[in-house]
Formats: sequence, C-alpha cells, structure tokens
Amino acid sequence: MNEQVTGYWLATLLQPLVLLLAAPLLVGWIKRIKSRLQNRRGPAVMQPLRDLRKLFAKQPVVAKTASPLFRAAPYVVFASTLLAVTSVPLWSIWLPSTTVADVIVLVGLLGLGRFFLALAGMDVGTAFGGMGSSREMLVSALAEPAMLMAVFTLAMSAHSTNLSSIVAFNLDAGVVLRPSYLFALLGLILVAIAETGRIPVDNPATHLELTMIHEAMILEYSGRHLALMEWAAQLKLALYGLLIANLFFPWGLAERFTPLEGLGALALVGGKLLLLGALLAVAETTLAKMRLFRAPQFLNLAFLLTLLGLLSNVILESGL
Amino acid sequence: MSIAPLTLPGMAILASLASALIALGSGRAPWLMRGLCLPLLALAGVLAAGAGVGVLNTGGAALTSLPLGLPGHPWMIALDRLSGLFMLLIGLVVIAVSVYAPGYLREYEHGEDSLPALGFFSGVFIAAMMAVVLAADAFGFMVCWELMSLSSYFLVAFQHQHSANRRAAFLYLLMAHIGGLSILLGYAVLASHGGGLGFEAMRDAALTPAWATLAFALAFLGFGMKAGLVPVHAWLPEAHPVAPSHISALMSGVMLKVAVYGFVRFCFDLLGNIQTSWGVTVLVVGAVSALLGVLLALMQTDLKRMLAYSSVENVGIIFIGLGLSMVFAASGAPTLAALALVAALFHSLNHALFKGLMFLGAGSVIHATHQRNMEQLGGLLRRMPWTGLFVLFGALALSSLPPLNGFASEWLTFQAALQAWSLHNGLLRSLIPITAAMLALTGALAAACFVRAYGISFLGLARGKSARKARETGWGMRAALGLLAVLCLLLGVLPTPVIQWIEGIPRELLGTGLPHATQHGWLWLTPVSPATASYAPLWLALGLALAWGLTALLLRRGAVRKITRGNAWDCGFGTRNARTQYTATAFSQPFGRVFGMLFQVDAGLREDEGGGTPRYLSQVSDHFWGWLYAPVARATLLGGRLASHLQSGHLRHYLGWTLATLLLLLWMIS
Amino acid sequence: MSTLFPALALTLFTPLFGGLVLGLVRPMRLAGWLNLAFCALSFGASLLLARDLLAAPGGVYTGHGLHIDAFNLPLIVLTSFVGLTTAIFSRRYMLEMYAHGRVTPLRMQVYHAMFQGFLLTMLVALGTDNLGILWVAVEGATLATVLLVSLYRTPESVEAAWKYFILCGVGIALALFGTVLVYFAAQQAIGDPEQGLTWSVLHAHADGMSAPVMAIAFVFLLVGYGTKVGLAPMHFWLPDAHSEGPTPVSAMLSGLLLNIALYAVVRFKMLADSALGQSATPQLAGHLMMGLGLLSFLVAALSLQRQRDIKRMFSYSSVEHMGLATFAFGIGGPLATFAALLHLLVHSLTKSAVFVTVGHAAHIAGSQRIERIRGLIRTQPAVGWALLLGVAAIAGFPPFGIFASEFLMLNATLQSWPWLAGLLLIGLAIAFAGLFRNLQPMVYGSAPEGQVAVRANLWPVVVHLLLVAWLGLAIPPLLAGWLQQATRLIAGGGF
Amino acid sequence: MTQLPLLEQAILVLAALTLLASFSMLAQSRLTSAIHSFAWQGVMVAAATALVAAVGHAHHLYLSALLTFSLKGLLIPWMLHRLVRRLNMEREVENIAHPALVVLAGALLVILAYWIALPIERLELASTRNIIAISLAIVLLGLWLMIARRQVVTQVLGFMSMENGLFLAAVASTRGMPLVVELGIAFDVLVAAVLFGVFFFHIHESIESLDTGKLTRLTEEEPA
Repeated sequence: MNEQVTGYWLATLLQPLVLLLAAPLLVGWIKRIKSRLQNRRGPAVMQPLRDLRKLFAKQPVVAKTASPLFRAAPYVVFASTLLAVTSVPLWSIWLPSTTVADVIVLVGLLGLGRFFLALAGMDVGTAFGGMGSSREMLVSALAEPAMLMAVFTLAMSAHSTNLSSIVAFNLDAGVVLRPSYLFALLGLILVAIAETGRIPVDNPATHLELTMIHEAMILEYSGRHLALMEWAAQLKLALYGLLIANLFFPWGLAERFTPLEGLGALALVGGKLLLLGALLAVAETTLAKMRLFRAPQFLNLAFLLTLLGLLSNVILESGL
Repeated sequence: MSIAPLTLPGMAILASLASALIALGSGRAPWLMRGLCLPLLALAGVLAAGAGVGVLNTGGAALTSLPLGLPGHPWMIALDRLSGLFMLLIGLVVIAVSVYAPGYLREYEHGEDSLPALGFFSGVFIAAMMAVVLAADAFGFMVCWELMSLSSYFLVAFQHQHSANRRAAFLYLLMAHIGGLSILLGYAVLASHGGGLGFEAMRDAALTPAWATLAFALAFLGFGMKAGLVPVHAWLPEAHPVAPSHISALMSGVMLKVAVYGFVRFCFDLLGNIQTSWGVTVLVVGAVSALLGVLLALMQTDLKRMLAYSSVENVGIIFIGLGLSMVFAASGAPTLAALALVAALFHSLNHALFKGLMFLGAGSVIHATHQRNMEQLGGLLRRMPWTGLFVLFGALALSSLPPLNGFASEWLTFQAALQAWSLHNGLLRSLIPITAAMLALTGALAAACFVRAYGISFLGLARGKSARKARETGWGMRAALGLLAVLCLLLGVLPTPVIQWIEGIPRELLGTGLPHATQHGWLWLTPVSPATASYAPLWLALGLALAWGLTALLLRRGAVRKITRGNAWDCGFGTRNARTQYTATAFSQPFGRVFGMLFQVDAGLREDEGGGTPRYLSQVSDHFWGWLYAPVARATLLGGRLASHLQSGHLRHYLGWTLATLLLLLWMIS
Repeated sequence: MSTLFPALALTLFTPLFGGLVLGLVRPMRLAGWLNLAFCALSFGASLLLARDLLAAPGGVYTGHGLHIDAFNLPLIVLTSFVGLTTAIFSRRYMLEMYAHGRVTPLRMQVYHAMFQGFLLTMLVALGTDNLGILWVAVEGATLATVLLVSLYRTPESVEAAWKYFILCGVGIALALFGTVLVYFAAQQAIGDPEQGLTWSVLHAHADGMSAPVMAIAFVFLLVGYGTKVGLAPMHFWLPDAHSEGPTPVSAMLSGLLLNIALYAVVRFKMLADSALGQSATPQLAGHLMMGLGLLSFLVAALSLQRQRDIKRMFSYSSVEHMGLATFAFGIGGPLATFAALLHLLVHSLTKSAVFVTVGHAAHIAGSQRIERIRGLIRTQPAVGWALLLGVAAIAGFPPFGIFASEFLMLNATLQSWPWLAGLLLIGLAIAFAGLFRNLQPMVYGSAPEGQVAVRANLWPVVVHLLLVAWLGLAIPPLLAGWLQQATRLIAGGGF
Repeated sequence: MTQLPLLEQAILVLAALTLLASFSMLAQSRLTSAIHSFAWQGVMVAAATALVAAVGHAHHLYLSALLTFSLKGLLIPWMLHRLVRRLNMEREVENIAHPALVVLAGALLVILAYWIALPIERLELASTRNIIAISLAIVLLGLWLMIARRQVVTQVLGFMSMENGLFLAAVASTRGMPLVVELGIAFDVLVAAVLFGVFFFHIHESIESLDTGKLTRLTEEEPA
C-alpha cells in the first residue's frame, strides 16, 4: 500500500468536497461577471453559498398531494450528481472512481438524476411541473445523444471509455489538431449550455411560464429540498465545465498525486473553470433566450457537430 | 446430481402440459385453476430455470430423440448453453406470472370468458415455448413454433367480444403464419443442402453464398416478424395489449425472446460463416426498430400499447447487438463478436425481466382501476405504494439508467459499438457509430417515455373516478412484481456472474468467449480489458446509497427536521385540480412536433361520443400501414374479386374453360 | 391367401347389398341405423383386409379383376372409415332435416340407397384392376352423387346438380377418350386385347407403349379426371355441388370423391411416366400435374377471400388442398410423393370433420350464409371450438397432420423447384387469410338474439381431429410402412 | 379377301357421315331436327360397329352394335322427343348468335383434331386407325355444341354425341373394349339418359324453361 495509491484515494475522497464548495462559487462568479457586463454591481461571489445555507435553515413545505417520491427525489438527484462529479478527474488523472464509472456511466448518472427531477416535477400535479418535465425531457432527449457522441469521439481515439485513460491519452498526445476534437468540443459546449439550463435554451433567472424549464420542475420545492436541487444544478454546471476543461485541455493535471501537485493542478483547473465561466457569462449577456421549439434545432446542431466529430474521427484519423 | 440433463426441462414441459389439461376442468371447479394449474406452472418455471442454470454452469449439450416426428426423422431435443439461457429466462418469467395470476384471474372466474380456454392455452403456450428452445430438428422446432403462435393467438382472442381484439388476433396469427412459413423455408434450404432435418446435419450443410443469403433472408424475415422488428411489427402493438396482462407479460417478455433465440440458433449455430452484408442489414433494421419503437411508445396513451411499442424498441436494441456481433464475426474479430452477442443475450434476459414486470404492473393498474388509458389515471403511487415502487424499478430499468440491469446490457452494447475503430472497412467504421448514436437517442427517448408514463399514471392527481377509488392489489400480485423488481436490481448490480454464464454461449457458437470480461473478479465488469473500460455497478449502487444516506443524515441533524404540509404553491395560481394537470398527450406533444416526420399524428378537437364538450385528441399511426400493409391487403382483395369473376354461373363458360384447357394442353404437348 | 379375398369381397359387396336393401326400406330411422351398420361392416371388413394384405407376400393382391397394393389400401380403409363416421353423423342430421321438412320420406329412401351406392362406386374404383371399370365406377359415383346433390330439390340444388352432372359428365367423357387411347396404345405393347386395360399388366409393360399416344391420352385423362379432382379451371362444379347438397354428402365429396379422382390420375401418371421414360419429355405428366395443381391452389386461395356461403368456402379450401396434392404428386420423387399421400389422408379426415361441424353450425344459425352465422362459441362452445380447431387444422397448423404434409411438401418443393416455394408460401398465406377472416366473426363475438344450441353429435369430429393430431405428431409405424411402400411404388424410391 | 378394303372404306365413309351428323346438329336451330340428326348419328355409329365386327370377326362387337343402335339410335332420341313434346317445345327454335361462326369454329376444331391425331397417324397402322382423328373431332364438336347452345336439350345432345365419338374411337381403333367395359359404359349412358329425363322436369319447374342461360343462381359475381 504505497502512498501513491493512498494519494489517489485521497484525491477521490477530497474531490467531491472541493467541488461541493467550488460549484456555488462558480455560479456566483458567473452571476458576478454577468452583472458587471450589464453595468450592475451584482451579488457577491459568495452569494449562492449563502443562499444554500439559508435554504437549509428554512423549514420545507410540501404540498398535501405530494407522494413520498417527491421527498425522495432531491436526495437521489443530489446523490447521483455528486457521484457523477466524483468520477471526473478534477486534479489528478488517475482516480479509482473512474474505474467504477466510465464516461457512459457518467451520462447514465446524469440521466438518473434527471429522471427523478422530472418525476418530481410531475408529482404535485401542477401544470407548471408537467410542462417543465416535458420540456426538460425533450431537451435532454436531444442533448444526451449529442453528449454521448462527443465523448465517444474522445473514447474512440483513446480506445477507451475510461475518463482517466482518455485524459492520459490526450495528455500524452500533446497538442494535436484533430478536426474531430474541434467538432466534439463545439458540440459538447452546446450540450452543456442546454443541459445546465442556460441562455439561450433556458433562463435560470426567470419564473416566466413561457420560458422556464428547469425552474418549473422545482417550483414546488422549498427548504432543504430546494437547496439540494439547486446545489445539484450547480454541481452539474461545474461538472460540464470540468469535462470541457479537463478532457480537451488536460494540461496541468497531476500525473502522480501528491498534495503539492494536487494543489497546483487545482489552481490550474480553477483558472480554466473561471475562464469558461466568464465566457459563458459573456455569451449569456449577448445572446437572447429562444423559443422552445428552436431549442431542438439548436440541439440538432449539437448532435450534428458531434456526429461529424465521430465520423471524421473514424474516417480521417483512424491512423492516429 | 446424477439425473440426466434433459430430465428437468422435460419435466417442466410435462408439468405445463398437465396444467393445461387440468385447466380444462376448471369450468366447473374454478378452484382447480388456483389450486392446481398455476402451482403446476410455477413448478414448471422452477424446473426450467433450474435446468437453465444447471447447463449454464456445467455447459455441454445433451441430445436425445423422442418417439415422435416423421418416419426416419424423429424429434430431437437438445440442451446446450444457448437453450439453457432461454430456459432460465422463460422459467423466471413463468414463475412470476404464475405467482401473479391467482389474484389477477379472480375476476375472470365469474365473467363470461371461459377460464378453461385461458388455462389450457396458457399451459400449451408455455410448454410450446420451452419446447421450441429445446428442439433440435427442423420439424419439431416448427411444430412447437406454430403451436406457440396458435395457442397465443387463442389467448389474444380470449376476450373476443370486442371486435378490435378479433382484428388484432387475426392480424397476429396471419403474420405469425407467414413468418412461420418463411422460417420453414429457411430450414428447408439447410435441410436440402445438409441432408436431413436434424440440426446436427444442418450444421455441416455446405451452402453457396447465394443459398446461404437466401436462408438468412428467410430466417430474418420469419424471426423478425415474430420478434416485432420494423417494418413487420404491426401485429405487436395490436396483439400484446389485448391479451390478459399476465399473458401480455409472457408474450412481450418471453415469446419475443424465443424469436431472438431462433434467430441466434439459426444464424450463428446452424448457418455459420456469417457475411458482412447480413450483419449490416440486421444492424440497420435493429436501429430503425429501436428508434421508431420508442417514438411510437412515447406517443401512446394506452398503457399496455405503450409497453408493446417499447418492446419493439428493446427488440431493436437486441438486434443492434446481434447485428454488431455478425459484423464483427464477419470481419474476423471473434472476441468483439462475442462481446456484442453477450450484450444482446444479456439484454434479452433483462428485457424479459423488466418488460414482464411492467406488463404485470400494468395488469395490477388495470385490475385496480379497470382503466388502460393514462389520461384517466394518476396519483396511484399513493394508493398502491408497493405496486408503484416496483413499477418505478421497471421504469428505471427500461430507461436504461444505472444501477439497474437495463443499463448494464446497454453499456455492453455501447462498448461493443465503440470497438468499431478496430475494423478495416471504413464504411462499417462510420456506420456503427451512427447506430450507436441512434441507440443513445433511443435511450434518452425511452427515459422521456417512462417519465411520462410513470408521472402521468402514478404521480399527480387522479384524473378519473376509477383511479380515485383504486386499491392496492393482493399479496400474490405484489410478490410477483417484487420478485421481478429485485431480479432487475440484482442483475443490474451484480451482472458479472450472469455474464460469466452467458459468455459460455459465444464460446460454443463463435469459438471464443470474453477472456477478460471478469478477470477483475465478480465486482468489476471489464468486457474488453480493464484499460479500455470497466464498470463496478455494486460500488456505484453503494456510492449512491452512501451519498443519499449521508446527506439525509446530515440534514436530519440540521436545524429543522419537521416538514409542514401545505397547498401547492403553483406560482400562486389558486385553481389546481385534476383537469389542470399536464396530460400525457400534452407531455408528448413537443416530441410529436420534433419527430413528426417519422409517423403520422392527426390531432385536433373532437366531439367525444355523446356530443359532450370537444376534447383535444391525437392519434398516432405509423407510416408502414399505408406503405406496406394496406397495398398488400388491397391486392389480395382485388385477386379475390378477379377469382370470383370466374364463377360466373354460366355453364357454357365453364365448359368453355374445359375445352380451352384441353386444347391448350394438347397444343403444349405437341 | 387366408381370408384376404373374402374380406375384400365383403368390403366391396356390403355397400352393394346395403344399397339394394336400403332402396327398399321405408322407415327412415331404421334406414339410418341400417346405413350405419352397413358402413361399420364394410369398415370392419376393410380392416380385416388390411391385416391380411400385410400378411400376404409383397403386400399386393391381384385377382378377380381386383388389384390391392399399398397405394389404394390406405385409401380403401380411409374411404370406409370416413363413410362410417359420416353415416354416424348423417343418421341424426338427416332426421333433423326431415323434421325441418327439407326431405320427403321417399327422398330419404333415395338418400340412403345412394349413400351406399356412392360408397360402392368409390370402393370399386379403388379396388379394381381394370381401367375401364375404374372409369365406369367414377362415372357411377358421379351419377349417384348427382341425385344426392339435388336431394333438397330447391332450384339452387337442382341447378348445382345439373352443372355438376354436365361438367363432370363431359370431363369423364374426355377421360374415357383417354382410356381408349391408353387401350389403343396398350394393344401394341401387349398382344392380348383382354388384358389391354388391366392396370397391373399395363404397369408391367408400360415402357413398351407408344409415347406420343400416351402423352395425348394423359392430357385427356388429366383434364377428365382432373375435373372430378376439382382442378382449376375445371373446378366450377365443386363449390356449387358442395354448398347445395346435404352436409354429409359434402363431407364425402370433399373427403373421398376428390381423392378417388386424384387416385385415378396418379395411376395413369405411373403408366405415362414409364411410357414416356425414353421420350424427349420424360417428366411431361408430372409437369402438367404441377401446373394445374399450382393453378388450382392459387385460384382457390384467392377465391377464399370473398365468400358468403360457409360451405362454398370450405369447398374452395378442398380445391386448394387437392391442388397442393396434385402439385406434390407432379413433383414426383419420394419426399413429395410421400407428402402427397399423407396429404390425401389427413385432408380427407380433417375436411370431413370440418364439414360435419359446419353442418351443425349452419343448423344452429339456420342458414349457410356466413354473415348469418355468429357467436357460435357463446351459443354452443363445443361446435364453436370444433370449428375453430378444424379450420386451424385445415389452415395447416400443428399439431394437426396437414402441417406435417405441407412441411414435407415445402421441403420437397424447395429441393427441386426452389422458386415455386415462394409461390406456395404466398398462396398458403392468402388461403389462411381468407379462411380466418371469414371464420372469426362466425365463432367469436356475442351470439344473436334467440340463437340456441342444437343436439349435436360431435364424436366423429373429435375422433377425426384426434386421429389427425396423432398423424401430425407421430405417424404410427404401420401406416408409415404402407405409405413408404406406396411411395416406393409410385416414385420408385423410399422416403 | 378383296372386299376387306371395301369394308374399311365403308367404315371410313360411315365415320365421315357421323362427323357430318355432328355438324348438322351444330347447325340445326330446331330442336326436333337436331334430335333427328342425333338419332342418325347413333345409327351410323352402330353400323360402323357392325362393320368393324364383320371385318375383325369380333363377335362381342355385334352385341355392342345392337346396344348402341337401341340406345343411341332409338331409345334416347325417342325419350328426348317425348320430353320435347311433353314440354311442348317442338316448335322451339333456338336462335344461335352467329350460326356461320359456330360452324366455322366447328370446322377449325376438326382441323385441330386431325393435327392432334397426327402423331398417332404416324404410327403407320391400318387405315381404320385414322378414325381416331374423326372421333376426336366428334368429341370436340359435341363439347363445342354444348358451349355454343344454351338449350338444355341441345346440351344433352352434345353430351351424347361425345359419347358417340368415344364409342366410335373405341370400336374402330381398338376393335372394341373388353365386354365388361362396354356393358358398363352402356349402363352408365342409360342411367345418364334417365337422369337427364328427370332433370328436364326439375329444371323446367324451377326456371319455367330449359334455357341454361337462366341457370345462373349460383354465381359469385355480386349483382351489379
């Protein structure tokens, strides 16, 4: 039992805790940038964390007609998302958790969370909830295959669906310009926008029935349940950020995990995430929310891009 | 144990036949059904499962001939690993069904539908399915196959007072007959080249590629028709829903798998040296079936019809696996072929379990509410908690979500597809990822479909009076659901032992198994190699449980543990009742808009009969009716009309025909 | 020679005697029982005959102008058996018809006499060694059945009988011309003109007969006897005669008479084959049979679609199956021939059972029109299920024997004429669709108001279906032996 | 033995006359005269049979000649006559659509018959054998008569003349069939004739005429 392995386990156990803190901050950071871009002071970066604390302290109110599933859902959503983020290399390449859950399982876990989220939306029996669930499932039905295609592109060139192996492969390959990666990256970004409910697919800031998707589902939640749901959503955002940052730009991840390297890697990854967040904020301020039925076209574009990525991978780069 | 390997399955068949015969008496004494027939069926199931497990463990084929069949061509029965897997599959579902049936059949005991017919044909049906799996010669296989179709036809037509059921039954038997005949011809090709109706003789039949392709085409048509592949699927969504639910469970859960068995037996075992073009055909057809099946399922408002379409989808997924396996086998990658085959077979087993679970669950819903239309259901989870819980498991598995078994088999299929890079043919390298994409899309849509189904019928507020008065079913029915649900979870969390069993089948058929599949022990599933991909569902499940538990624990410690119940907020809109909920139609409407080109949606305001308030209704029909079935029917009727013109009634015309024939023949011979 | 000839004589003469007696017996109940008794006697004798023939050297008996071999022995037993079961059914059924005032006592007398006469002619046709007598017997069968078909004296039945009479008369006449030509050809082959029509002798010397004459002769015989088999396009009499005659007669027409005609054709085919053996077209006879058989099969399958009369429908299904059998005989070869022989047996058992059931069904509904027959299972489950299972058997579903024979036929076809197999598949599918489309509304659904069950004796049906199921699952060695021998006789090779 | 060819020629002449009789039946539009020509045909067949018997010293043929004469020459025509009178149709004139065409088609059939019989002709056998062609022609003409005419009586005539043709063939080509067969055939013809008689009445009472064109109850073409 050399310290190498203990290091890996340490990384695996610490990673979710770090992300649990980092995710709200990332959201706060995005909000901050956005309000800056809109010439507002905006809330502090810490604000989301404060909100969570407040929500946890509040007493939840559950609709009379809600079934047990309504109360179980937040935990399932939270747990699955947490597990998902645990299986993405944050700072160290080699994570034991990646052998438990490869990239397909990752998508599956997100799907599990979404399944319960949508069910919870329909449980109380409000029109909003059903509407949100329907839209959410539509968006995800189009987004999920695109995402799988994107990661398949990486998997096919790395000959593995294990995230660590993929990262390692990309790290070894160094800077290679692959058309497939370009397509996959673009596609993944579009998917990330759709899946995390950002503009132009969804608008996290409003409760307008015409626009909202994600918010409509958690409308009936309050107190700790709401907190868990929100937290899960923030984790999801962070997760996509991580995927984009660490799969396509894996530079700086720790080969062999020692506290020092770990912190260095963490700093680098944090940097990447902040950058991504800023970009997202810029995008959101410049773009406008689009009608629900333009969302499919948006996602078809994503699907098309990723499929192109995959095809160009198997056709052009089979040698590489 | 020292009993001959074929004793158990033989006893299983005899037991179900006995139950069939005893059921004939249940007209006068209904208790016979509950007291004797169904227990016998359960026994048959146990025996079959036992036989399957036994041969899967030990392997090795046993072959004997029966004193039946044609002169010089006795019936042969054999039990090898492939048969064993399907015996196990049949056995498990049959056990569940026979535990379920007593409660479910109670209301038939006093109805006008004849209980004896139901019991008799159920027994024959089950026996025939087991016998098909055991048969080792073409004649025996075909006899049992057609018996299976015929008996299930009587079960579909069981409640024959509804003309829709009769129509469904007719369509079903017609297509089953056509399929059966084309399978028969497929066997005939092998028999004519192999010299003999026995499988042994067929295995070493030397066929030219053309003949082999013909045989494959016939078999694919026949078995595909039974399995419900697009475009020959039309009978399935008609026939499966109208049978009594436990029979639907058997038909969807087991009979389709028997078709899969037949296809595997025919193509991989008897036909051998597979060609790439076959694999591609199977792959494409499978992918199309999967996608179209799930989309149509998403559009249904009838619970059982929805499940039937989802069977089309899952059969499609299975055939994607088979197609991959054939492609790999044809392009000289036996290990990958084995992987894909294992994925397909594993998914067959899984689908049998969760589709059986879902149909039984639907049966419970119907039993409690006498309502198949989702739009009339709602809020059942609170009235039937156990049923609701078990069905939730089924829904998760059908949406192929971890950590359940549906995900495990789909994961394997993906792993197989992702090995496409190792092929040399660029076309295949690009085709396979596309099918993988369609598979991904299918999975996501399936999730949507079952969120809709479960959310509409089990959550929310009751939409109809019957749903408002629903009550939880008896213990037997719940126990059956529970059994299947637990099996789904078990196979999902611990797939490795089952995979170890299944991978013996490709070792028998393709000559190579999955050497690395389980080298990391019973926890880790590493189909190709640990470096390529690994999946530890048990850890995953534990992780989930841990995360859930910890969160819950921490929050319990938190300030407020008490939950107050209040009215739903609903953005402050006050008037919330069952009618303001989202309906199933509303839920699937955007999907219909996005994927509208793949099927016909005719929606609009309809006066419901009685001329009450107009409602927004939407029917969905798939294009193939117009493209394939209607023209054939029209052509047949036209032919009939022409033929009836011959019978003009004028004696002189008839004599004229005689003279003409005579002269024509005389002219021909000279 | 043990009791062989006595048994044979008993088999043949019982119906003759019976016909004469029944022609005189007026009280119809007694007549019904007597009819049954004579049939039973004849059947028993035929069983005795079968037993003895197996003991006889070579399993062949020739003498007294009779010739019994493995080919016609099963048919003789079958004929007397179906005759018996039909008599059992007819006894009560005809009384019911009398109660409904459809027949007068006098006609009942005619009916019973002709019933026996019909059996007699068929048995003679099977048993005789002389092709001329064969012709006479078949013509006699026509005459006997003409009276039976027109028994009810309704305009329809008279018309049907007339058409039947004329068409079959013409056909038979053509067959006689063929027979004359055979006789003519035989006279060069064998000196003795007295033996010129003796089948056993001809078969021995057939290779010496002139090929062109035999070819022409066979065409006449095929068209002639083919009319009686019901081969398209000479089948037009068949649905009329079946639908208008009394049900027992329909049962025997479909179950037996068609077999006899086909039997005659095959006998002549055996001659033609060996006569044409050296000619340019050795397979001529076979090909002609295949063509006509396939044609009638398809025409019948299509005609099944739009039927309004239940008995017409099943008569078309008879045409279909006879077409199949003819086709299979035409293919030749052990496999196909065996299949065809088996098909003859199982078809006549099944079809007669179906007609018996149809009789009851039509009785329940008080009409033969399909749209008037509804909800049989609700009204009288036994009849409904019997009809359902019978039709399943006719449509070629296991465990019933027709599946076995069709299985073999399809195999044989695929071996020798692969592209025709597809045609068979389509035809079978169409025929099935036609049958079941019309059947389902009759048996299923709720019964019309005031429809009540009738006194039905379904034992014949049960026995037949059980027999057929037995044949479908496992052919008993004894019968298998006969069929093998017959196959060797016809196709010159064992299956 | 010089008169043998003469006799054979006589047989040929009789055969030709029989053929002619068929034609006259085809052309006759009046029932009674058609029946007469049928009677003549029967007589000629009988005569031919007798001649063949004389030529071949086949004594059983005399018997069958006698049978033929009494049946086809006397009994059946007389029965038909009686029937026609009973159903008072002596004046009945069946208007044929295109009499010329009908006869022409008949002529074609004769040619066809010869052409069909060619392979048999080529057997280089005694001249009586080509009577086969003639008798085949008679058979076909009989069938054609049944097709061309709609009267029940004419159809019976056609049927019976087919029998004549067959009989001629049997006798002239093969010196007659074995006696059993001859008797059997004769018996069948007799029964058939009786049955025809019976049916005339049934048909007449069911459709008030003997026009087979009206016997079309049993059809599957739904009434347009």
